[in-house]
Amino acid sequence: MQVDIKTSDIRPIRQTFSQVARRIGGDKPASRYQEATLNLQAETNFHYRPLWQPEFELYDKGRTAIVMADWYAFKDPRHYYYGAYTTARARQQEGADKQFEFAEKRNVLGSLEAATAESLRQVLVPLRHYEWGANMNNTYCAAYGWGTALTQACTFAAMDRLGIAQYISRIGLLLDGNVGSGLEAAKREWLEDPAWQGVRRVMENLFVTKDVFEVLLAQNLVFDGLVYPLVHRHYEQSIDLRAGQALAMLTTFISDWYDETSRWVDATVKTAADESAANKELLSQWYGAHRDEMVRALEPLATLALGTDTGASALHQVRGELDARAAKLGIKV
Amino acid sequence: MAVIALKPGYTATPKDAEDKFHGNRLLYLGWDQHLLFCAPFCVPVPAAMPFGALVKEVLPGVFGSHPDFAQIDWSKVEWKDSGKPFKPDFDKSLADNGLVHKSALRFRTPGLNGIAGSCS
Amino acid sequence: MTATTAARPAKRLGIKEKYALMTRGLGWDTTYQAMDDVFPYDKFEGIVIHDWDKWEDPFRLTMDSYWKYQGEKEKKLYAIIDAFQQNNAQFNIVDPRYINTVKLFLTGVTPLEYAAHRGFALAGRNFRGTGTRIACQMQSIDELRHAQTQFHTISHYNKYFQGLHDATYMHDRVWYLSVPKSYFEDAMTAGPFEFVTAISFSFEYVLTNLLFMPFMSGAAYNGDMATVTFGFSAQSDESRHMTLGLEVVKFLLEQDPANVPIVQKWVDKWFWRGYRLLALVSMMMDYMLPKRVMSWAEAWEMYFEKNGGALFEDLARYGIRMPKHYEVSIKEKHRLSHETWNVFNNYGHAAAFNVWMPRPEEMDWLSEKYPATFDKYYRPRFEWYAEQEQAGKRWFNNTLPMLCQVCQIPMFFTEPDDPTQICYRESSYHGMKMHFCSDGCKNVFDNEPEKYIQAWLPVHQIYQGNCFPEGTDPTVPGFNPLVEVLKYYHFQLGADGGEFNTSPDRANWEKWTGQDLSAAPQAKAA
Amino acid sequence: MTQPVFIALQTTDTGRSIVDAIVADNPLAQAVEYPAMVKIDSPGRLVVKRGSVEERLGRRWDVQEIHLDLISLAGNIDETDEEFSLQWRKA
Repeated sequence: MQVDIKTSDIRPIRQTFSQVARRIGGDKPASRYQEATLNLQAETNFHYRPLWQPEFELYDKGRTAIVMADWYAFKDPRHYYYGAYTTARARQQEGADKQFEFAEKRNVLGSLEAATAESLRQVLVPLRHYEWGANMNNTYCAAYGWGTALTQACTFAAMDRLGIAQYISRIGLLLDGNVGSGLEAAKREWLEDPAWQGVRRVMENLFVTKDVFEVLLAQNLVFDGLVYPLVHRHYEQSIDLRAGQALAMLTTFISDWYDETSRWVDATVKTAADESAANKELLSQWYGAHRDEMVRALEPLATLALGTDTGASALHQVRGELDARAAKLGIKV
Repeated sequence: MAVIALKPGYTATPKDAEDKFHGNRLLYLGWDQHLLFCAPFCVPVPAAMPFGALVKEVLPGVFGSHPDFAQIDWSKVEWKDSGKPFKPDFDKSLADNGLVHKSALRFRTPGLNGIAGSCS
Repeated sequence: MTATTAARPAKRLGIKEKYALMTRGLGWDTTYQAMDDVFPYDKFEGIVIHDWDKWEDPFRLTMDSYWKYQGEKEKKLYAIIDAFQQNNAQFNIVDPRYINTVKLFLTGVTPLEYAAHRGFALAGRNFRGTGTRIACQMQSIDELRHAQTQFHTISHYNKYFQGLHDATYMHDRVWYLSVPKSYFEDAMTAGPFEFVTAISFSFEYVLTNLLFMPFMSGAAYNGDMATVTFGFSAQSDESRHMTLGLEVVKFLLEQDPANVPIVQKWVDKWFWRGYRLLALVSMMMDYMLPKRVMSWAEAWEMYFEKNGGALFEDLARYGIRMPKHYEVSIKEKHRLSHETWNVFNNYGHAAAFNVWMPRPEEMDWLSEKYPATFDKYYRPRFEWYAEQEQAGKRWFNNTLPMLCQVCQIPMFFTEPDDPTQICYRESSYHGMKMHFCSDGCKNVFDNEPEKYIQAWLPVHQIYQGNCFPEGTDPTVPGFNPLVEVLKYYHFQLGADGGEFNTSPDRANWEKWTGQDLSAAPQAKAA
Repeated sequence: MTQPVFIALQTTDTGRSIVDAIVADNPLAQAVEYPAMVKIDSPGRLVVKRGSVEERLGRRWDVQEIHLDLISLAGNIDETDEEFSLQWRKA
């Protein structure tokens, strides 16, 4: 049937969902980020204890020692829900795809000097495993965390890390002409080369760390906060100019991603720290312990990437910058 | 069979133990072939309630809106407890009639076949 | 290792090869921590995996392709949602009763999409195979998409109709929503292999067509372009998920013969759990869609008996048979929707959507689609309701129903061979009686009683006093338990549920559109 | 008896071209239209060929683009650069 309406008579009976209205101070128009996020996760009346963890409910705030009065106090400064996230990444991947196509056509990395190419294989390509580890840690937080505001951002981070692992893999393939031998060599290095063992050990330790927020902090603030500037800034700027330009083209996605995601990481840690002195204390303890261990683990990698002296000073600088960043978030460094 | 869990000893206390119902126990009540009432009912009742009081005071509030209800001849009603034929003593309590927490009590009313004979 | 650079032109990679290179090698066997500590949950169920690399990824999406295609889908979808809102396209639906299917969907299904998002995040962390983990992670983020796009689409309806305003809150509390909630929590609290068998295979592959195809086609047929759009957009992801389900099961069956009986047990359990859940869909198809696409019985024949039959014939070579009690579903297909609609017409005053009696021509459609059952068993019942309503005594049932301990649905199902007799089944656990609607549900309980004794059964919880707003004193004079329970549910009394004909939704519709719905023929009294 | 596989596609512009290509390439396929979608059953096997779709679309079409129009399917999937196929293994 055809319906004629008198639009002037039509007023909405409410502006948004009640579960949203309760959190934004009443019934008023809400953003898509808010409607996609607030109170999405189940909160009560759970039926069965998990067969794999009967000491907890299916969703349980006790999976971290961080205490929040309201887990929806976390806000993603990017306002990412699935749609906003995906369309942003689709745009970025379009750019990245063009760069890779260009690099493939011109065989940009295939014609590098042997020593440079070899260095990239040893320092950059094994990072695909680091990224995959970061994927696992963020998936852990997405799975076991409380509240959509926090966990959806972890999901996005996890998928980003898979994507970055695959971009690094593509760089590896560009280096070896798509045969995959460079990826295999990089995996051997990740598994056996002394330069990588500290990083891998720390990563594997995070795989068995149970506290959700500790994993989030250790991976996304501390580990990334050291690895990204060390490799993607200091190392990539240190290699020869021509290769450096080619590489910068292929790692634009990665460096843009890091800058963008750091905003979320910082906001998240700051919100937890601002909540209470106890949280601040706990975050500071975790921060200090992980930072010290990770810096130690990265020393041989810094040497491999930049040589003994430059490596040490780069790592020292990176550590100092991270401390300054953490201090701004309320962490005692 | 028992559940297969990560660690041995996965267990739980039943959520519906009798002591959680404030002195009552649950009784399920179903009127066979009267499917206007979509399902049997669940009511909390004291164990000491006489069976006769259940029939006189509880059942009318539960089933009374059905057009057949007023015509029930209670002396001809056929009862079942957990599917087994059951002869209640109207003077005795529910407990003394053998009805326990979560007993399923059903009754048939021969000759009354629901709305327009459709078992509704 | 060679130190010369590859100066020759790169060889071209096919999708299979490219995917394998970019995905497979990412994971590694940990040595600083034991693999069993890194992946503590993927062994206890008894499933034996010899070689995780035998896992076949049927859709080989790398993240860049994922972002590309999903980004395109999202752009299209949100363009339509924007247009829908700007044009007040909610008035394009053919009949305001239709909106009640959307209410049932948002409160009953959307929270499951979210639960699936989290469930696949668990699986996406807990399997030790890299390819399997990636497949689960992609499904996890897809399911988040579905939950969010559904809220965004239905957001506009929420501004003009009742019953949609507090979906996730209601899902945690309302009596009939404990059916989908407990179903999904059952799967999530199981081990990772059971979870994927339950959700990816038994639900997505075997049953989801019954939910989405009729729902989305129904939306199209009833003028709801917004729902069609999110539905079909989600379905394109769903095809990937269904495929994951089939691949998981084939992988398990091929890895070790010891897996076969375990998988069969899960297939039996989860077919039955899922089928019971679909009772809600049956009533939606036959009663709640004002313009009907096909009957529940026809849909069951097409998607389960025919397409499902083909699937199980294919799996027979592994030693997998049709799920236990499937024959009951075939016996029930001519009653299911009618019995379910009766439940909601008993308790419509305690539901977050409106109910009504079919109009005369709708009754005739039901007679035609269900010649063996409708006129004999259900028409007289529904005409009695109509008579009461026309006499100004709309009938509702004021006593709480007995629930099945497993599926949590009121015990309305009739004996497989006797549509006039409620089906009662019983077990005893440490001396306590446990009741079930069917052999299927009893079977599920008897296999894992420690789990199902924990069920948060809404009726029992109400009687325990756990379902009143905080601070309620049930001893004060005039205490009305039903009203307090509905407040606990966050229902707006007199608005969110009850008879459609006296609902604010109907009144608003008439006011906004100028239509006189009483001109439409009403249900005929006996 | 050979059991049917099926694929259901949205009735979009691209979707229609895919349906046409399927019907042309799979002589036993039967297409049935429903509101906003087409369901195609085919005994045993069904194939979507890149070339056939491109011919009808008049542009490049990547097999993975099928995701944009796909609604549902049944059968074991195989996906290559050239085609997308569904089949039940012969008993």
